[in-house]
Amino acid sequence: MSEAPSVAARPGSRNLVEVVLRLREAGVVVFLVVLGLAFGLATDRFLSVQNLTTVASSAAILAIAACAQAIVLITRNLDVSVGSMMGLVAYLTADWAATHPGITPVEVVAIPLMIGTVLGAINGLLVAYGRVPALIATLGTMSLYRGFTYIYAHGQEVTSSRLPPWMLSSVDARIGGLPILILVSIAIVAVVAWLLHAYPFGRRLYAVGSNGVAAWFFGLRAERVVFFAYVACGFLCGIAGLLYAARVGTVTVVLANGWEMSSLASAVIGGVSVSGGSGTVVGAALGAVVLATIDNGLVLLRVPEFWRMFIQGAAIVAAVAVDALIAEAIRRSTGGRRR
Amino acid sequence: LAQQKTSGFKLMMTPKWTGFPYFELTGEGAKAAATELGDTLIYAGADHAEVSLQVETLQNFVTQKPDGIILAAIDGNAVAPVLKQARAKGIVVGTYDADAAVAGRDMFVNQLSYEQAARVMLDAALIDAPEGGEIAFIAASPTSPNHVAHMKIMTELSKTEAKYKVFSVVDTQYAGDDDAKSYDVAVNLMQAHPKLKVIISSSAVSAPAAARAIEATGHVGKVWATGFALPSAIKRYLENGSQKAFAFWDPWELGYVAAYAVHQKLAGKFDPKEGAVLDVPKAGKFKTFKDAEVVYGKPLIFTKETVGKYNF
Amino acid sequence: MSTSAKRQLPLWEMALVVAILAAGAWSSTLSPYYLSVDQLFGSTRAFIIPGLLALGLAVVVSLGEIDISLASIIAVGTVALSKLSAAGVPFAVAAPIVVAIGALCGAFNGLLVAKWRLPSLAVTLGTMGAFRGLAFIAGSEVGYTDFDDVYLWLGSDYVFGGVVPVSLILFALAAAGVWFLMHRTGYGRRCFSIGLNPDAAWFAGVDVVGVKIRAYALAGALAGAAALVWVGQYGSARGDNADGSILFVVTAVVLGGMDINGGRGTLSGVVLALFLLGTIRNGLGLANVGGPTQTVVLGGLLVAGVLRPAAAAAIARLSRPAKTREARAQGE
Amino acid sequence: MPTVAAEPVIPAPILLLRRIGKSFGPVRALEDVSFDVRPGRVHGLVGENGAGKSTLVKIITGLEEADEGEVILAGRAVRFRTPIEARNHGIAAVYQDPKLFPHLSIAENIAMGAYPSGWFGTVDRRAMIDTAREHLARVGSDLDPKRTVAGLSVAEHQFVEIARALSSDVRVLILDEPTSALTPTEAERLFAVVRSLRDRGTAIILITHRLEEIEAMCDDVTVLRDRRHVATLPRAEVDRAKLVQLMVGRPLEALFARRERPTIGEDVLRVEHLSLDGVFDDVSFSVRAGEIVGMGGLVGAGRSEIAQTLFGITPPTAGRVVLKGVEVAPQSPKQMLARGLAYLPEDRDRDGLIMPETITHNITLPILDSLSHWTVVDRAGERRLAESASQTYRVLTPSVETIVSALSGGNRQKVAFAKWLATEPVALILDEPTHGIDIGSKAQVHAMVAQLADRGLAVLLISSDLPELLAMSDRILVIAEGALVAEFARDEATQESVMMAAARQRGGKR
Ligand SMILES: Nc1ncnc2c1ncn2[C@@H]1O[C@H](COP(=O)(O)OP(=O)(O)OP(=O)(O)O)[C@@H](O)[C@H]1O
Ligand SMILES: Nc1ncnc2c1ncn2[C@@H]1O[C@H](COP(=O)(O)OP(=O)(O)OP(=O)(O)O)[C@@H](O)[C@H]1O
Ligand SMILES: [Mg+2]
Ligand SMILES: [Mg+2]
Repeated sequence: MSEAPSVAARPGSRNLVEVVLRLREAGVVVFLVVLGLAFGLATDRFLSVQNLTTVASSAAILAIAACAQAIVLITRNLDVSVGSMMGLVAYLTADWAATHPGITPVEVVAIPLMIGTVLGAINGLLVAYGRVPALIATLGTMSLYRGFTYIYAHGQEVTSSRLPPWMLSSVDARIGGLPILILVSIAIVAVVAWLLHAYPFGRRLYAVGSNGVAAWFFGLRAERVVFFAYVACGFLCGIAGLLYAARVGTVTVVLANGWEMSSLASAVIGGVSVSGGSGTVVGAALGAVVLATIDNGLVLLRVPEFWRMFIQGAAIVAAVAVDALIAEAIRRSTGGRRR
Repeated sequence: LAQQKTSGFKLMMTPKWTGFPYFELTGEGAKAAATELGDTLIYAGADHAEVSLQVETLQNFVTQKPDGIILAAIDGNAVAPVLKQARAKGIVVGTYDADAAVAGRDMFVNQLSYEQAARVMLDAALIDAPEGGEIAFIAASPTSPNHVAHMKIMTELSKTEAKYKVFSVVDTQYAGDDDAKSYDVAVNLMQAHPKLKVIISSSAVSAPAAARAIEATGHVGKVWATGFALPSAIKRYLENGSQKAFAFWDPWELGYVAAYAVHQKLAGKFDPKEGAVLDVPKAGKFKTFKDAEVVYGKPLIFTKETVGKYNF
Repeated sequence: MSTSAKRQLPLWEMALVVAILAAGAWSSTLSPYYLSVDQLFGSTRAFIIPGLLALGLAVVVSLGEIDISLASIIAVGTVALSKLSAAGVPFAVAAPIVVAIGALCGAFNGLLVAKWRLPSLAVTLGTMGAFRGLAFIAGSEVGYTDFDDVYLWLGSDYVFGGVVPVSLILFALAAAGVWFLMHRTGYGRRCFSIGLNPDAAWFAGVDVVGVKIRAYALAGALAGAAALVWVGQYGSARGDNADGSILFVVTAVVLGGMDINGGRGTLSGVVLALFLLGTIRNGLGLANVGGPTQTVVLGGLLVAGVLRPAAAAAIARLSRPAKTREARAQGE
Repeated sequence: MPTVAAEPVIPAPILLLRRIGKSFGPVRALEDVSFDVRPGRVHGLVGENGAGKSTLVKIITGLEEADEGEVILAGRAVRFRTPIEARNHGIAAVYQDPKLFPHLSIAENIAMGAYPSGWFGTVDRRAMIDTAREHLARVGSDLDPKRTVAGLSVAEHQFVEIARALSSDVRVLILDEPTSALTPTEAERLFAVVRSLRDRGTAIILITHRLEEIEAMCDDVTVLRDRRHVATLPRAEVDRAKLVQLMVGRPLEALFARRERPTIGEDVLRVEHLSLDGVFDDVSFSVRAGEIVGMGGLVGAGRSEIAQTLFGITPPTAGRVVLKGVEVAPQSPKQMLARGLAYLPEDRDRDGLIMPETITHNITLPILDSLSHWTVVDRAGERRLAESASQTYRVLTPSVETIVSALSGGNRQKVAFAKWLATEPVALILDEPTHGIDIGSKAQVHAMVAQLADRGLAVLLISSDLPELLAMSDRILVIAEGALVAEFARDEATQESVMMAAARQRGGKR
């Protein structure tokens, strides 16, 4: 019989939590603006329309991969096979396109989406139904998918001259001065954000990641939700792999190597919690923009390569720490106990 | 002395990493040489360029007691101990593409001397931009010795040699033999240096990516990419006119010569001392320099007219 | 789970032993060179560096945490050693300093994870980049190779008639030490109890934060020791040392039967798994099987290794229909 | 055995439970339970802790599968796979501990699983928020549905849960101890809602430990004891005494034999002006050697928090603690254990034991250092200690190498006792030591506690079980709203006086 007064005795805490939760993406934007201003002051080349377009193009594909990663993270899981899925999808698609000269744009889009979905479903089966811890399952498929790419490729790469010319020129196109790649990426992130925000499926992702036991009490099928999160992740990796292939032109077996880490880093910087239930794909995409901005700014400032690695690592740790502060605020306001 | 064997040697070859077309071509060239000479050649390696894996591969080679080992070293110093062990067992060690510490090998078949490489890349750059201007480099990493040497010599030449004085070096970036990274670095370079004329890369991954970046960002005609690249990878850009010239050598023949050299040494027909000449009937005669460095030295420049002749 | 949970592990270790013997037998048919004493001992050198990391990671995993920054700590260690070597510091002084630097890096991870309660995967993802960045910043661009012979002894010499690598002895000592720590001392018991239930462990007077920080520091120290071996084996110190070897390490730990959620597993399992992976890779290597195939085999083993408990649980579910759904929901 | 009082006027049952049985591994949770629930009536369900009430709720709503028996809804046997399915059939439940999604808004929590759909299958947010507001209003809450759940108080959590249960066309509403976290005013508000639902023909199952709520609300009462169905009677046919008799199986007096007058020594544990901001305030008391001091109060009064602060789980914000004359600032359990204080946590399975570990390892975890020579744990000695301890405390087990989770609740509690006593404490805090354990074990625990006190231990006994508190304690402290509100000597204390003090509200109401 004491809750009401005892809560009243700690005013403000709930407001803080809400404000912080709501402003998480805004916080990333503020960070981005500060970063941009800093680079802008340091070098006048940074704040030109052209350079900002460059940054956005560099971030575009990573933003999609980060979006894929975020969907899985929201359910309190993880996918480290993102890079390998992109690589396999890109290689198989490019190889198909190179060996079937009459290929139509519809096929070029449909094939990677199908392959990506299948790869994601394999991950989903292992994690959701096989109950294999996400890190381990996807570490395994990371090598399986990459290894398969190597074996399939037989030491070959698909060069730009073997790809249908329209495949490359279509990603170079601009609409209203903006590269189509940026527009596509914004569209995809927006659609996924909207799906997660507005559709029951999206809300279930958050529910399962927010409180697995409650999900059970609410009668949600956590397995199914997690499975589809991985399928969605694979699907988006299909898109990202295709765009990557078209952007770089030459498709090698190592394509998107290491992107599991960049996508994870983007999501974490963008406020997606690795403990599930919070963060948005928009945040993850903004995280990708932060990484691209750091890359671009440091090149413009001629900062040695190695500092980039260090700064990015430090940015991740800082982002996680901010997240923990928020979680701590939630814990305090809900009266949850500490260890 | 026992009677010298002249054929039927067992050769083992490992590239920096397998699965990359350039190295696969060198492997095929070496296999062709071995077949012609009545030797056997095994080509194997890890799927990414990690020195501990390369050492493991070499260790496994040594265990199999081949007559000769051919390799492209990832980290010349790191492989030296196992190579020394191999030589101590009488195995002839030849490096190609990227050298190991001198004590670890019997010879190094160098595709181009560092200076040759620097010159041919600058020559290609001159085809792109005869009027000269700002140039920037993309290298794999600050730890790859040949790239670092190329850049140093090119910078040197642009200051000292009249022909190249039209160029001024403005930047160096690293892209770790990664195509997306190279692409982004190229784009960032064009942003950082508005008057940039040529992007030169001695990485066969970065040069095509830079060409693609120029094409995709609408810098065609303003900025040129050049450096080392497989003709198949840059054919498109030469043919559609967005680029004018790239350089390379024939990786197949390089592998062929490397295997040939090791065979000849095993057969007692070639001693890689300074001044010695390696005679490879199908490829030519190659001179040996200090530290048993056999220079293959046949640079190629690809242009719109010539690129069609090459099938690698 | 019931009472049989304990008895499952030795069974797994037996299975690993059988698998090692099978892989060995298979390897000896692949290559006539396999079964020689030199070869067998020599080939272990390839697993000593990942092996040292695996020992440390196993301790961290027993707590239900993870550390993917260990390979980067090697780079920090090798670069630090190169600085010390350049400064003419004797190896006997330099070696403990490098191990201490590794421990410090690990303790930093531990502090973030235990004291600040940050998720260990995200934290070590960050420090993985940051440590390697530091190694690059501190080391010169081209790396350092002018090590004195004394510096190389640990990683390159052999003893007992030039057959047994010194580093193998170091690994054996480290493995025995960590095994002893985890399975015979109170510290190890506390680690496992934290992995099973950190709350209950804390209520029982376990200093959870301290135990975790020490575990991370130990893993870091072992990575520092691995850096010493690295320099000895490869004579080269660069910022990119040991880049990308963490997958192999995680695989060994999980295949060895350590539960990635903490609280279960044995160090002997981890060592056996190292031997198994080593034997398979050695055999494949001697048969000159390509790298990609090896990668696929490694990935397949990893998935198989973790599907093992899932499969066991599935079998148990079939044979025992009564189940608690809530318990499963909580296990998520 | 299942007797339904046949009165001609009452409506036909809507929900029938027939011979329900359920086991959790070795634990038998329910056996042969049958009764009927009728529309327009409130059906009370009572029984001691662990009698299986919550399990029954879970079975009805499809969270757990029954091993035996069937659930019949409106004449058809049903077996729901998920609570969503149950809700679609008109059965909604408020579970014992509120479980919500902290990151989501109140409206989403209320709508989860049954979103109002708008365009193209999207969630119609406006409708969702309006519905949520409506339902909240029905339970008398004016919470903003757009707020996130993280940050709500326990009571607010509870109201969201109830609003959620109302959000479907309920034919059967199950409330599992809905008032345990509410103030009397809030509880009254809730009951008003329940009455109006009843009057509209909803069948309601109300689980509660508060017998006055049974008297005030219920039309029928079902009693469970030892996992079995004992009786189902119309409210008119039972009074408190009978209810207790049915629940416990024997008269109250027979259950708790009072302890002989003990010999009491010096102060061992002295607490002065202890406070934890926002939880409890200025608490002072002392416990002497050989004394059992009871601590009573309503659930959520702050007793566990006080105990845990003493034990170093949450360091206090003010005040001091003196143990055996030495002042200590509690910082961690490790430190307090070293000073001779032990705490038996109320949530035994989560905090008190490491369930997947063996009995031996559980018992020796706090004392590993003293069992070690040169850091090496003496495993033979450890086993000997565990064996003798499990004999002393009469743990029923095949061996000390048995995993704790395989034991029954009472035996687990005995292992927990053994573990804390192995640390040889001078003062012992017991937090609900008999919660959820069966009668037999309960008596053993009581005997054990008395014995320990007789040996000179200072014991602080926190219990919500009034008869137990009265029987065991030499002195009783009462906590309400985080403050020490009363102290009774052994002979002054009666159920009524303690209850009165415990129910005191700030501002003096009730
Ligand atoms: N998931 C589970 N696994 C094992 N045993 C369980 C589980 N859930 C409940 N039990 C056991 O089943 C029995 C009945 O528990 P239940 O929660 O239904 O009791 P209850 O009557 O609701 O008690 P309370 O009044 O304390 O809420 C107890 O002995 C409990 O320990
Ligand atoms: N799960 C919880 N979430 C939020 N607040 C809680 C929770 N549990 C307890 N509290 C708060 O902590 C305070 C003290 O609770 P505590 O559990 O110590 O009470 P108690 O008297 O021991 O009751 P119980 O008999 O339930 O153990 C209360 O004000 C309550 O609101
Ligand atoms: Mg209950
Ligand atoms: Mg309590």
